[in-house]
Order: sequence, then C-alpha cells, then structure tokens
Amino acid sequence: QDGTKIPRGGVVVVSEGRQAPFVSNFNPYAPDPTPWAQAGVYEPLMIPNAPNGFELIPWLATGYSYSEDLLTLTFTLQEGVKWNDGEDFNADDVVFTFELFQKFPALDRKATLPYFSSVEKVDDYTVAIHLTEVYTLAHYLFSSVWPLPEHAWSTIEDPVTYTNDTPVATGPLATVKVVNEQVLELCRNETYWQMGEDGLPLPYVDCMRQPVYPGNDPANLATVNGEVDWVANFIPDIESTFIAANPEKHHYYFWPGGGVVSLYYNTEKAPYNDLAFRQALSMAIDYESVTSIGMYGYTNPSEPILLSDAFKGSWNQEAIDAAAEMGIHEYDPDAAEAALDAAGYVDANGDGWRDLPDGSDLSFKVQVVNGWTDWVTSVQIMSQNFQDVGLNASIDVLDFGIWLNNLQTGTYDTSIGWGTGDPTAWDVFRNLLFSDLIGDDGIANAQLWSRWTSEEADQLLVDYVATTDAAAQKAAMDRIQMIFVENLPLIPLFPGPTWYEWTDYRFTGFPTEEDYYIQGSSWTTNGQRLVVLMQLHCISEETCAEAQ
Amino acid sequence: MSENIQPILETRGLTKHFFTGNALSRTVVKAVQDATLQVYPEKVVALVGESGSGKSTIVRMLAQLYKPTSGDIIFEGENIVKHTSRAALLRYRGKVQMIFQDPFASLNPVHKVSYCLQRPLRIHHKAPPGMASALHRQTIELLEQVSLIPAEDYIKKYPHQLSGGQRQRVAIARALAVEPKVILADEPVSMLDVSIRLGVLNLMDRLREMHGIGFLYVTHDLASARYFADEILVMYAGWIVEKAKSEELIQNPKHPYTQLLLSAVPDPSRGLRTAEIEIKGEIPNLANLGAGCPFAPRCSKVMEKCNTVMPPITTFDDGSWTRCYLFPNN
Amino acid sequence: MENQVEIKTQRPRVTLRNLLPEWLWGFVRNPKAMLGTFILLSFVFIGLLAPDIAPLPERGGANRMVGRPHQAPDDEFWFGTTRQGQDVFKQVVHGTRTSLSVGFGAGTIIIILCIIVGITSGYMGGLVDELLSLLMNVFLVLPGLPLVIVISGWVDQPGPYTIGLVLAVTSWAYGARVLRSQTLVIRNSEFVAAARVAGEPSWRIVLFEILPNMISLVVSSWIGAVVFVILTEATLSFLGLGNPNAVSWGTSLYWAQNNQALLTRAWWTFVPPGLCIALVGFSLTLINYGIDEISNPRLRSGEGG
Amino acid sequence: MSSTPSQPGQPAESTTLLSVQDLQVEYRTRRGAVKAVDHVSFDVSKNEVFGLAGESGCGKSTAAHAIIRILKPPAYITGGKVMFMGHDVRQMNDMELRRFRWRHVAIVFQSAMNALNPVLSVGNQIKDVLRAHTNMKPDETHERALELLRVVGIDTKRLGSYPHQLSGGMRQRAVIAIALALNPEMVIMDEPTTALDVVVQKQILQEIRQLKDEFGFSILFITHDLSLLVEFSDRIGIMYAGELVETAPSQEIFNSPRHPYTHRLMNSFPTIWGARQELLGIPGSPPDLITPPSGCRFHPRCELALADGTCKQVRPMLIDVSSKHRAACHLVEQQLAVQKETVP
Amino acid sequence: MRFLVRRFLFYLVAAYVAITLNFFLPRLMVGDPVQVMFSKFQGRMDPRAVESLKETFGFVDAPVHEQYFTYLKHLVKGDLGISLTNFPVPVSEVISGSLEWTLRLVGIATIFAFSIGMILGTIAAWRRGKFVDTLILPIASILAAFPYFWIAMLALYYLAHIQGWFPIGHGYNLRLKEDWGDRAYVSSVIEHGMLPMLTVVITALGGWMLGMRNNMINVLAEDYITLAQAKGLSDRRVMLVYAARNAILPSLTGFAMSLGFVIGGALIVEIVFAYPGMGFTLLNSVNGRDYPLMQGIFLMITLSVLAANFFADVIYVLLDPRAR
Ligand SMILES: Nc1ncnc2c1ncn2[C@@H]1O[C@H](COP(=O)(O)OP(=O)(O)OP(=O)(O)O)[C@@H](O)[C@H]1O
Ligand SMILES: Nc1ncnc2c1ncn2[C@@H]1O[C@H](COP(=O)(O)OP(=O)(O)OP(=O)(O)O)[C@@H](O)[C@H]1O
Ligand SMILES: [Mg+2]
Ligand SMILES: [Mg+2]
Repeated sequence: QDGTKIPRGGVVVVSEGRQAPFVSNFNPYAPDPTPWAQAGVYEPLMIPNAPNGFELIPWLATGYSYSEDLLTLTFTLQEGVKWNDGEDFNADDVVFTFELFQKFPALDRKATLPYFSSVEKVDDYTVAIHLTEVYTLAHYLFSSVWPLPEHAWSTIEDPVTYTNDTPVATGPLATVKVVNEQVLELCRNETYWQMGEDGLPLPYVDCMRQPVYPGNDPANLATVNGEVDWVANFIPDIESTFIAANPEKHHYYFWPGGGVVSLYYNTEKAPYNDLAFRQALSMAIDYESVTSIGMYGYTNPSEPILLSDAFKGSWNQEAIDAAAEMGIHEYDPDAAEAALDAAGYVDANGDGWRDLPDGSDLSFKVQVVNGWTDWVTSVQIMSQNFQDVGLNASIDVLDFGIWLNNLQTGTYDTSIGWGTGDPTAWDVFRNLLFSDLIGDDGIANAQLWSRWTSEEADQLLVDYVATTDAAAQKAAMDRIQMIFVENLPLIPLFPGPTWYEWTDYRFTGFPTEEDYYIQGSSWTTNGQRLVVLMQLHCISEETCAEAQ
Repeated sequence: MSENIQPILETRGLTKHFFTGNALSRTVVKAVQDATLQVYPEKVVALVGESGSGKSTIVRMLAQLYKPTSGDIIFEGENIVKHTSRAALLRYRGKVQMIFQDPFASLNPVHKVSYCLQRPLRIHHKAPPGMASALHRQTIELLEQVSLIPAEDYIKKYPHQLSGGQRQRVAIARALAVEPKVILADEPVSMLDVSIRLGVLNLMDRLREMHGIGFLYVTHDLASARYFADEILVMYAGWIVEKAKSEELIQNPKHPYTQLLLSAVPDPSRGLRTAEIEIKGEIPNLANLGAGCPFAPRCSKVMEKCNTVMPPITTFDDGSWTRCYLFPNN
Repeated sequence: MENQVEIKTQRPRVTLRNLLPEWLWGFVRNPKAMLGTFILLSFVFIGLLAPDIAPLPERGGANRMVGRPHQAPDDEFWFGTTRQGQDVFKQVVHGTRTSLSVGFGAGTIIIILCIIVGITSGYMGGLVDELLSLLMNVFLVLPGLPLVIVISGWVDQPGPYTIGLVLAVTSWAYGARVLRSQTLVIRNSEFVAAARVAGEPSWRIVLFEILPNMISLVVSSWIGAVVFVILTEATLSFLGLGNPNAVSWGTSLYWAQNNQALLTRAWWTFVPPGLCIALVGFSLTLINYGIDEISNPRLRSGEGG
Repeated sequence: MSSTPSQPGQPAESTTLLSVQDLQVEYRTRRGAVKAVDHVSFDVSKNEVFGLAGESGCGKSTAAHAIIRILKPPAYITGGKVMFMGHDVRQMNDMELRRFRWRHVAIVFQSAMNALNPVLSVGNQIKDVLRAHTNMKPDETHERALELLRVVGIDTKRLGSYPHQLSGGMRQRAVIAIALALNPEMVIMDEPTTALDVVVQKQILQEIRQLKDEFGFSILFITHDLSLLVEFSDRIGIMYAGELVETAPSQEIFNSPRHPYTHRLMNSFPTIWGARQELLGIPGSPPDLITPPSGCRFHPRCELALADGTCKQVRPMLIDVSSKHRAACHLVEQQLAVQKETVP
Repeated sequence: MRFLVRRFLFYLVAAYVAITLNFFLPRLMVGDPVQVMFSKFQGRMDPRAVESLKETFGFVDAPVHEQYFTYLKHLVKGDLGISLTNFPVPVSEVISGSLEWTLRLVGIATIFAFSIGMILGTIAAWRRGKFVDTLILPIASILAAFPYFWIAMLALYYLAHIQGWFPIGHGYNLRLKEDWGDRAYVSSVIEHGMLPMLTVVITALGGWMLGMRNNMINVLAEDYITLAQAKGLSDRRVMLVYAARNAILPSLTGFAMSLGFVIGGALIVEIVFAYPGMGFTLLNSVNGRDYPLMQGIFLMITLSVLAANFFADVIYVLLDPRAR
C-alpha cells in the first residue's frame, strides 16, 4: 500500500436482499442461519475463487492431496489459528465436525455423508478423509465445510436445534454485537489469525452491519441514497437509478458466472420426448429479449452448451458450432414454424393453435416461481414467443415450494429453472444428466428435472471423476457437451448474473470489473466474501469516522 | 253478559311469563297471570290498564302470536292451545283477526293497499281461485265498508300516501277480509289524531253490528272504553283485577285501583281537583313481583294479607267480579 | 304519541321497491350519488367495452409486450409502457374488467351470505340466532386482512378471482350483523305480526315482508363489500400474494413497484392503476353516502335555506 | 268587517309576561315552505296557565320553540314579534339569548326519555344549568340540585342516577326539576305528560300546580288532550293548521265554544263524566300546510261553512267575542254583527 | 359490569375459535403443506437429513385429535412451534420482537386517526356547510378511497426519498443501540415512526370522520340537545358533553369491530416502510411458506385485536352508563 498506513475502523453497511427479520442463530448448519454465520463467523477450509476458474484458496486448510488409490483425501490445516475463546484450532475440530454429521444427518448441509466413510486425525494439523468411492472432485466438497469447535460443541445435546447465540468461532467477524428484527451487526474477532499489512489482525474494518429491508423497494431506495456500502441486490434499471444517482461513487458488476438458467421440460411426456419439438422450441425463443427485458440486460444469452463464462476453459467449440449448424439456440420463428410443420405439429382442428401429430390438442404451461419477477418476465416473453409460432403456451406462476415439488416429481410441462454454477463444469453436467439423481421414489434430485438421461453420459461422468488425468477429463467433457447439444435435454437461456453493487463513499478494496480478484457479491455463501473482507478498509480516517 | 249466550272466545287461567336476559342472568317477566275473559258475538269487551300491564300480551296470545305459558284459550268450544297444526292455525286465523295499535307500523310500507287486502283473501280462499276480477271486486267492497270512498283511488296507494285514519281503516278492512267472528283490537285509536279517533271507533261499532263481530277492545283510555264497550276489564300489573258492565264500572268502581284510575281521568267540567285520592308509589316492575296483590304498595286500603296472597275472584250477582279482599267471598 | 305520527309522515321509510320512482328521484337529485354513479358507470363502460377501447393483440392479451420498455406516454401508448414493454393503457382498461368483476362478484357473494346468515339469525331467533351471532361476532373480531393473507398463503396460485372468493368467505360478518339487527327490528314490527295473523307462511314473510324493507341497507352493504373487495384484492396482488400474470390493477401496481417505477420515474405505470382504484372506491363510497342521505334526510346537506 | 282584529304592537298590560304578536314560522322543505305557524298572537300573564290545544301538526310545538328561539333549520321565524317582559326575543343576540333562556323561560319537552341526555347523570344535568347561569360553588349547586329533586318529589338518592335507571314518571319530574332550577318566570310545557299513564299524569300535574302556586311562574301548557287542558289551564288557545282560531278562559271555551272547530273538537272526546252519548268527531283530516286551504283553513271540514263562499275565500281574523274570548270565524263575525245591530 | 363479563366471555370464545381455526387452516388446505414445505430442502440435502428435519419440526403422523390436543397443550405453554425460516428459533421468539413495534405504531396511529377523525367529524357536523364540512371532509374521503400502500409508497418516495424529510424505513436509526433511556434513540424512534403513522392516519381518517359526522348529525336532532341549548349552556359544552359524547358511542363499537381491518391496513404500511413490525414478518412468513410462523403471527394479531376490542368495550362502558 505504498507505505501509507491503511486506516482501520468503520462499519461496512451491507445489503443482500435480506427480507426476513434477523433472529439470532449462529449455528452454521441450521437450515436458515443468521447471515454471515457461515462465512464471517465461521470459515471454510478452502475457498474456491470463481472468477479464477474455481481455484481453491487456502484458508483454514493450507492444501489437500489424494492418496494413490484416490480413496483418501488429506487436508493440511493452518497452524496458529485460534478460536475466539482462546483455544487452538486443530485437526480434532475438523474430525469432530465430520463425525457430528454422521451422528446428526440433519446437519449435513453439504451432503457429504454419501461420500465418506470415516475421518481420521493424522496429526494435529492433518486430517484424512476416507472416501466411499473414487471421486476426484471431493476436495471441493470437503473443503467447503465450516469446522466447529469440538470443545464447545461436544457437550451440546441437540446441535440441530442449537442456536449458538454466542458463537465460538475462528472467523473475522466472530463477535455478535446486535441481532434483532431490524439489524445484524457483527464485529471483528480481535484474535483473528490473518494479519494485515500493518501487522495487526485483520480485518481492517471494525464491523459489518446489515439492515433488514422488507422488500426490494426500500432496500433499493436506501442503496440509491448511498446509505449502503456493499450490496447484493437486484436493482432494476440500474444505470438510470443507482448509477445515475452518483456515477462517481456508485458501481456495479454483474459477473455472468452463475449457473445457467434454462428452460426445462419433462422429457418423459409427449411432445417433449420428441427431439424435433424440443429443437423447434429452442428456435422459437427470443434470447435477446429474454436477457434484455426479462433480465434487464444484466446478462447475455448463454452458449448452447450450458456452461457460463466461468468455465470458458471447458467450452467445446465443436459442440457450439454443431448447434449453430443445426440452427438450434438461435431465435428464428420461421425456422421454428417450419420445424414444427415438418414434425407434424400443425393446427389440425382449426382453433388457431398447433396440435399434436396425432391430432389431439396441444397446450402447455410454463412454470415459474411467484415473486421472482425477472424470471416471470422471461417466461412471459417465452410464452409469447411460443404463441407466436402457434403453440398454445400459458404461464403457471407457482409458489416456490410447489414449483420445486412439481419439478422434482415430474408433474409439469415446461418450466424455467436454475442450473448449477459451481464449482466445476463436471458438477454442471452431473447435476443435470446423471441418472442416479432420480431416486427410488421417482424424485429428481439436483436439477435432473428434465429426466433425460443416457448411459453414455452417465459413463462419461463417472469416468471423469475416476481419474486425475486432465486430458482424459477434457475428452469426456467435450463429449458430454456434444451429447447435450445433440439431444437438447433442456434449453440453456442465460448465465445467472451475480448481483453485486458497491459504493466508495467510505470504503475501498472491493473487487472491480477490471480487477475482479474474487466474486464480489457479499451474498455468496462459499466464503468468497471473506476474501473481500480481508481487503476492505476505509478510504481515510475521516470516512472511518463517518462510517459508524 | 247474560248466561244464556255462549261466549265465542274465552280464556281460562291464561298466563304468560317471558324469560329475558342471557345465560348469566335470567329474569322472568310475569306479563299476564291467570287471566279469564270472555268475548261474545256482537259485543265489545274492553281491556283497560296502564302501559305494561299486559294487555297486548293477552291479545297476542289470543291471536296466537305468543304461546301461553299456561291456561286455555277456547274458541267456539274448542281449546285451541292444543291444536297447533298449521291447518288449525289457519282455520283459527280465518275467524279471529287483529287490529294493531300503530297504523304506521302495521302496514308494510312496501306494499300497496291492494296487496294488503288481497293477501288474506287469497290465503283464506275467500275469492274463487284464479278470478282476478272477483278479487278486485271484493277489495273494492272491503274499502267501501270502511268508508274509503272512492275505493278505486285507494287501491293503488302505498301506506305512506295515506293519513293515519285512512291507514287504520285499511287495517280494519284487512281484518274484515277473512270475515272474522272476533276482532282483537289492540289500542286501535290511541295513535290517531284526536279528531279522527271517533270516526274509527264509530266505524268499528257499525261493523260490529253489521257482521255480528265480537270485539276485544284494548285501551288505556277509560272514557273510550266506556263509549265503545259493553263490558270492561281492568288490568293491573299482569292481573285482571275487575270486570263489570261499562256503566257499572264507571259509576260504581269496586277495586281500589279502578277507583284510582277513574279519579285520575281529567274532568274538564270541574278543573283540577287536587288530591282527591292520594296517589302514591310507582307502577311495579313485572320482573320481580311478589306473591301478593301487586297494587298493595299503592293501595290506600291495604291489608296485611294483600302482601302475601293475591286475592281470589269475588263474583257479584250481575256477573261482575273483582280481585280484592275488600269484597270477601261469601 | 301524536308527535310520532307526525314525524313518520314527514319521513317515509325509504325502500327501493315501494318508492322506485321516488327513490330514483331522490337518487337522481342527490349530487353525491349522481357523481358517484357517473364515475362508476364510466368504469363499467370501460370494463364492458374494453376490447373495443383497447383492442388486444391476437395473442398474448393485455400483457403482451408491444413496445420498448418504460416508454413515457405518447400518441401510441397513451399511458406509456411498462418495464416489460407492455401497454399500460391496455392493462388498465382490461384491469378494469378484472377488478370490477372481482369486486362485484365477490361483493355479491358476500351480500348473499350476509342476507342468508343475517336474516336467518334475526328471524329465527333462539338457539339458531345465538349460534349464528356468535359466529358473526367471531368473524368480526378476527382480523380480516391477516387472515386472508394467511389463507392465500395456503392457496395454490391465487388469481384475482380466487382472492375474491377467499375475501367473500372471510368478510361477510359485518354486513350480516347489520342485516341481522335490522331484521330483528322489522321482525318485531307490527306489520310482520299482522302478516302472521293474516296467515302468511314464514318464507313469504321473510321474502315479501322483511326483505323488501331492507333493500337500501342491502344495497349499501353490498356497495361497501364491493369497495372492500376491490381494495383488498389490489392490496394482496400488490403484495405479490396473487398471480402476477393476471391483468388487474393490483397486479399492475405490483409490477410497477417491482420495476421501481418511482425510482426510475416511470410514474405512468404507478399512477393510473392507483387512481383507478381510488376513483372506483371513491365513486362507490359516494353512492353509499348518497343512499345514506336519501334514507336519512337529516344527513342531507343544504336542506332548506 | 266591523270586528276588532288583534292589533300587534298593542302596549302590553302590566301583568302581561309574554306577548306573541303575529308570529310566523315556516319550515323550508324541498316540497315548499310549510307555514307551521301563521300570524299567531296571544298573551300570557303572570302566574297564568295558558293552554294551547289542537290536533297533531297544527304548529303548537313550533310556536313554543319559536318563543325561546330554539328552532333549527329548516325552521325559520319569518315574521311577528315575541315580547317577553317588554324585551323582543327576536332581537336578542347570542349572549342575551343564552341569559334569557332558562333564567326567564324554561321548557319541558314532550318525552322525558328523549329530553334527558342518556349518558349524564340526572344530577349533572341539573347542575349544568346552575353552572351555566350562576356563580355557585360546587357544594352550592349540589345543595340546590338536591333541593330541586325534593321539590319535584324524587328521592334525593337518585341524584347520581342515569335516566335509564328512572321510571317514566321520575324522568318527567327530573325534567321539571331542571326547568325550575333557576326559578324562571315562565315554563313552557310541551305535552309534558303524553307518554305517561293517567294516574302518573294526574300525580305530576297536581305537583306542577302546587309548584306554580308556590313559586308563582306562568305556564304555557301544550297538549292535544282537551279535557286535560280544560281541567288544568286558566285560559286556552285553540290552534288549527298553523292558525290560532279561538282563545278564551277554559271554562268558557268548554261550555260555549264559538269556533265550529273547537265545537267539534269538544264533541270528539268521550268522557266518563255525565251521560253516555253518541259523539260525532270531525270528518276529514287536517290539511297539508304547504298548500293550506284558502280562506278559512277549516272550511273543507266545516259543515257550517257559508254557502256564499266567504269561508272559502276570505281569511277570518281573530275577533273579540267578549272581553276575554276571541274567535276567528266568519259565522261568529256574522252573529256578532247581528247582535250589534239588535243591541246598539 | 355484567356487560363486560359477557364481552370477556365472548372474547374467550372468539379466542378459542381463532386458535382452533389456526390449527385446522393448514390441515384444510389442498395438497400436503408439509411436503411442499420441505421440498426446498430436497435435492440440496440428503433425504435422510430431510427426514430427520421433519421430525424435528414435529411433523409426525398422529390422529388429528391427538395433534389438536398436543397443539393446545403447547399453546398453553406459550409454545407456538418452531419457525421454519428461522429454524430452530421458536415462533414466539421471532414474534416477540416485532409485536412490540407493531403495537406501538398501529396503536398510536389508530388512536390518532380515531381521535382526529372524531374531532373533525364533530366539527363538521356542528358547523355544517362550513370549512371542515365542505373541504376537509371530501378530501379525507377521497384519501380513504386510495389503497393504503399506494399512498404509503408515494409518501415514501416523495417525502422521504426526494425531499429527505423523513428517514427511509426502519424503526430507528440503526447506528444507535436499542435503549429507551437514550434520548437520541427515543427521538429516532419517533422520527422513523412519523411517516408510517401519517399514512395510516391520512388514509383512515376519512372513514372515522364521516361516521362521526353522521352520528353527530343524528344526535344533534335529539331532544336533549335542543333542551341543552334551551338551558342556555355554552355551545362548547353542548357540542362536547352533550352531542359528541353520545355520538362517539356508535363509532366506538365500530372502532372496536373494525380494528381487525385497521391492523390489516397498518401491516401493509409497515411493509412499505420497512417498519420492523408484524406486517412484514407476516409477509415474509408467507413468502417463505413458514407455516408455523404464519400461524403464530395470525394468532398473535388476533389476540391483540381481541384485547384491543375488550379495551374499547371498557371505554364504552365508561362513557355509556346504560351499558353498566
Ligand atoms: N316479547 C317480550 N319479551 C319480554 N317481555 C315482554 C315481551 N313482550 C312484553 N313483555 C313485557 O310484558 C309486560 C306486558 O307488556 P304488554 O305489551 O302486554 O303491555 P301493555 O299493557 O300492552 O302495554 P302498552 O299499553 O304499553 O301497550 C311488559 O312489562 C313488557 O315489558
Ligand atoms: N323539520 C320539519 N320539516 C318540515 N316540516 C316540519 C318539520 N317539523 C315540523 N314540521 C311541520 O310543521 C307543522 C307543525 O309542527 P309542530 O311540531 O309544531 O306540531 P304540533 O302541533 O306540536 O304537533 P304535535 O301535537 O304532534 O306535537 C306540522 O305540519 C309539521 O308537518
Ligand atoms: Mg300494548
Ligand atoms: Mg308538538
């Protein structure tokens, strides 16, 4: 920092679309803990850096390694880390945490249980995890857990319902100052293990304050008024509202690296089991309007291969070209009509709408979650697109629970839905195509909602994680993308943008579009915000005083 | 009333208790107790008493609007309290009709005069079915009988377009429509203007003669009872305390209450006669009546037993009777 | 006593049936009622003629995106466009249909429930009355809007009509109570006794003697219910508890708010639906004041001098 | 016409307390003006009971209310004078009026139930008057209130009672107590006993009489019950359709009414005194006051109406029949004219 | 007194009905709320984890009547269940914070709206055809026809955002500590409450005002008013002690009865103004399908309304001796 002393202090005001009142629950494994309990109060072992191809940043663990047979994953832990009650953090805590999952499956929020059989303390700062099968991406999964202090948690009778009001934690914001229905304020851990450039414990800022706004509206008003420093809100028309209010100090960057939002359909049903029909749908959608109107231009149409910019390195250009050749994933209503005509979807009964090839009525609903207005708008556009090519499409706006339940049980026609965004391209396809995800009860887990599976794809996915050979993995990944393009199990629409705005009235150190050193949204739960937090500091002593 | 003529309508020991209040506090209002009266064809019996003494309650029991708590109502020799079928009720209502106190309230403001009169005709099949013209003719006749002439003018009018006297005439016509044998008239003129009261009373008198109808005439005005009725019953706090022929009652009141009542009637020929009879006390509350004579607290000739037991009826030679220990049974 | 007589001739009971011409006359001469009727009728016409006033595209209805986002009002889009490029004018015009039909539909259900419960309880008396009264009173003290919010939270995708139905089921108590007490008064009136003495059966007494006397009360309760439903439906839709895909004023406001109409100064998406709701509410309220004044002449302003 | 019509502005006799001269009141309704009181003139002397009788709606209450100017819109006094002890009530300003009311003239309304504020205790309603008009201290007003209750024969324990806890008779007495609170010169009683039973009515009237003798106030007594009026009043005025048609001492009016209306009215009441006789009543009903009949307002109901149409066309004036007896009737005029001719 | 006892018993019954309704509502709904409720965990969590969560929430199969008695038993202990969105915080705890804010805002705003409405209504009737009657009354009734939230949003945008006269949202300045001893905190609470309060008052005023005016006009035609004037009492005394006090009685019952609506309206205002009350907790619970919390909030609001009703009854009895 050019020799100048970095100013310390100040309260960063954060808004991340939180609408529910805060209640004190700093149990990171609760279904809905107080925000920042997971990455703030507690910390993960390692942090994937999304803009940097999900490279793992050492945190509580300094590194990992696989055994020869790939069945044991070993983490080496950071030394000198202390819990905020003064106890040392060591391997016992990590082992304790995983064993707690085994005792209380409800705590296993990361779904690690199926992948390990036991955890072993190798020495004070080394932990070995014995995997149930070869899974060469296990380090992502296991490094994302937040170790719990054994000395404090071992005596807790029911850790599932434990609210941990005064957390014993290692994180930089382990001190709970205020938590009530309107505001959450977390303050620095005086004994934090990472040191700043001035040789004192990080972070530079004193506290993080997060007010509750019961809707987008008041939150955005406050943001536009410059009352908030670090924002993860959806702001419609951001240029004319937020930026226009103060172009100097207001900034945003919506990194298009999230999971690809797609149009799902139930391929177990006619006509969605007909590839020609699916292709016609993909030609009928006006992707530009969907992103520019539905998504306010905050993202771009996705590539046909379902991988966002975050996985640019994994893109199979051949598959992309193949798609272009087929004409799919390109807005062309005439081509769509022609394709439908060709496949026999014509208006047989003269009601103005196309019918199934057998002559029976064809009408379908596009499902969407109530309240997710960007999606609702996108669906409105798509259903309009479908109508324009003679398909009788309508919209079904559903409550989230019902919507998800329908997707999982396969009781829907078509629906908009999210895709996986991290941490690897393999996860993206595995969650969408791996046939094991359909349970015995017929529930489609992860995002296998379109229920399209193939043995080849299954095999490729298995092969991918059974090796550490990069070339073999690349081949498998290329092939999977080709299969995807050829079969169109779902229609990729756009990569989900990550909402991230900031103001530099008081603080600096935020990732910017130019220097996007880590995903900037405070909203991420995988710990990337911890990296930002380490960088944040007041612009000057005055702004520190201002930020109280 | 002579013994040889049979009463057409009579009551025996008719009693009505109202239960009011809610589950928490129930009070019994003894509105009518042990009432015995007779109505004879072509005669008028007047029932006189202060407000709240139970006059209307008796009438409403007779009209089968209230169910008696106990006692009998005998009509043409039949005890109608026991016959409760709808047909029996309808038959009874075809013979016993009622006129209400308030002509402004007893005619439904939403119905025309014709509707008022034709409903009873239809219900009691007084007109040949389906014969609109017959119905119309009968309506006209009814209106003419009550001197609403020209009848055609009135038939299409709504009650609010009529004056009080005209309304009461319509009410009378409605009662007449079923060709009743008895008309129960509950203070039929007390709401009317002084100048038209007499017209209505005279009309009822004419109809009584014409159709041989027996009247039960309820009033709080002794003078009009004397004017219109053959026989007067005096009621006090739920009890009928005296019965006598009109003149007899006026000239020779027996019960102290009747005497008090008479003395209170203003007499224009003399000017205010102060304190002729000492008036004291208040009208008793029917909700907590003792067992004794309700008039006892106000009676100037009160005896000890008055406070404990209600005196029995003492009958006199001329058929009149009273309930007072001053007239011991012999 | 005479005095009462006089007062009554002065103030004839006002009921629609008996005075139709006179009542209408009173209504026509009441400036409030007339202004209200005029506004309301304008909306009714807009609702009825919606397809002619604002012709819909062949497909997609009033929610079809036809223009650029957030266009200010101009010749083509009289009320501008929404953030989704929908024609606000079309939405408002067709929303009139939805809002009015939900309002009047649910209002009518409410008033029917009121009549059934209120009159039954008032006329039957006794145990039936006790029980129904209890039910009414309970429904009265239960906070309506929270109850509706909770119920609509359980209903799957409530459109305006579903919301209307939920409102109807939960909001009849007030009117029923008013009708009940009126029924009690009328039931004890002499003309009902007279009808019974004449031998009228109970159902005829209820339908032909009691009910016609309550017409003005029924009408004003009905109007009150309609206002309530329109406002509440808009509120619930606005809160996002309705179907955001419906075309109704509340939904328009929901979208306006979602698109930060005020922050982006797209007032034209926010003001017209709000004003429409207010105008309809106001017109109905005016009509009700008018009815009040007609049935209670004391309330008339500018009487005499 | 050779009669002496009543002259407004005539100097009041020394004993005259209230002088109403040519009073006119109308109610302005949408249908037109209701001339509820039309050129009514009468005097009330000190310590006199003046009775005003007539059918319902003939304008008795309106006249009474006009005297103390408590008419509310749409009623307006449109003409005439109300002189009270030489002061013109119509000219008084708000302050004078407030002082005039109750201190000099008090009023008792027809129905005590409605005249008492249901949510204030009787005591408070009595004390209110004392507080508004005097400088009495609280314990003095209390004393006075108790005294007043005693005067009208209510148990003093009832001071704190609310109207609904009292019987009709007691309420009426309470209203009278309020009226007497300031020892006014005159009490207007507008049908004070109509809602009561005869016995109670009698009781109360006896009391009023006693109080009057004791305190020496005049009474303007309004009722439609002629028998009662004759029994109770010294002098009587008969109103018909907004006009005063006859005034005379009560016995005189009872024994020899001069106006046909008065005559028929007397004949409409059955009595319990004397022989039982057939009564006639009055045919027809009172006229609508928006469009009253021309000439003599009674002529459509009068079987003695002159055939030459005088009654129909010419409005009769109140003329002196004798020194204390006045009537407004063409027949009386004619008779008087005949008398004058025969007895020069 | 008997009146109050009767009302109290009635409120007990009403409370019982509300409690029972609250129990049956989710059970009467179509579909399986439990299934829906947990579907959001599905796919994200191991099915075993979901199962054990369900158990933790107490969704176990038992006959309805047993469930009902358990529910009642828990209620008596003040146990409203566990909030889903705030797992595992008990519903009662989630509510307790916001209840206080709502009671304060709604309570004060309602009392304001009611009293101002009563005063203006009195004046409008007393001076008919004058300023208040001809100008303020129509304006107030037009305002009453607008939806609460619409006025609230305009006020928020214009008065708070553009003009900056009022803070945007929240119950107090979040930089301060909640401390009623602290002057600054108290004044910030007042400052933050102003605008929501104003909105409630403005939109609710018209109704009360008109009601009062009409009652007043009816009362003014009563004989006892004429008598009071004839008694030579001062206009003020007649207006307040004789007319207004009687005219307020019907409004008071109306007030008590419409309290439920009033509170509903105020909840909306809370939502718009980010006021930390029950309104937005309720909306959140609905949006988050937090059924236990929804039930709890509904119950709390109902009980508050019942309590307020009873309070109104007490005032009624104080004002009207006939009810004693
Ligand atoms: N439906 C009822 N319920 C309870 N009490 C009643 C009922 N009807 C009448 N009463 C009571 O019964 C008593 C007698 O009443 P009723 O109407 O018979 O008196 P009345 O002599 O006709 O009086 P009035 O001259 O006022 O008409 C009164 O005390 C009255 O309060
Ligand atoms: N508010 C009013 N508007 C119009 N006309 C009225 C009004 N009040 C009274 N009147 C009319 O004024 C006339 C006189 O009424 P007033 O009350 O003085 O009569 P009254 O002789 O006192 O009758 P009652 O014996 O019934 O008391 C009546 O014809 C009545 O119709
Ligand atoms: Mg009676
Ligand atoms: Mg009068």
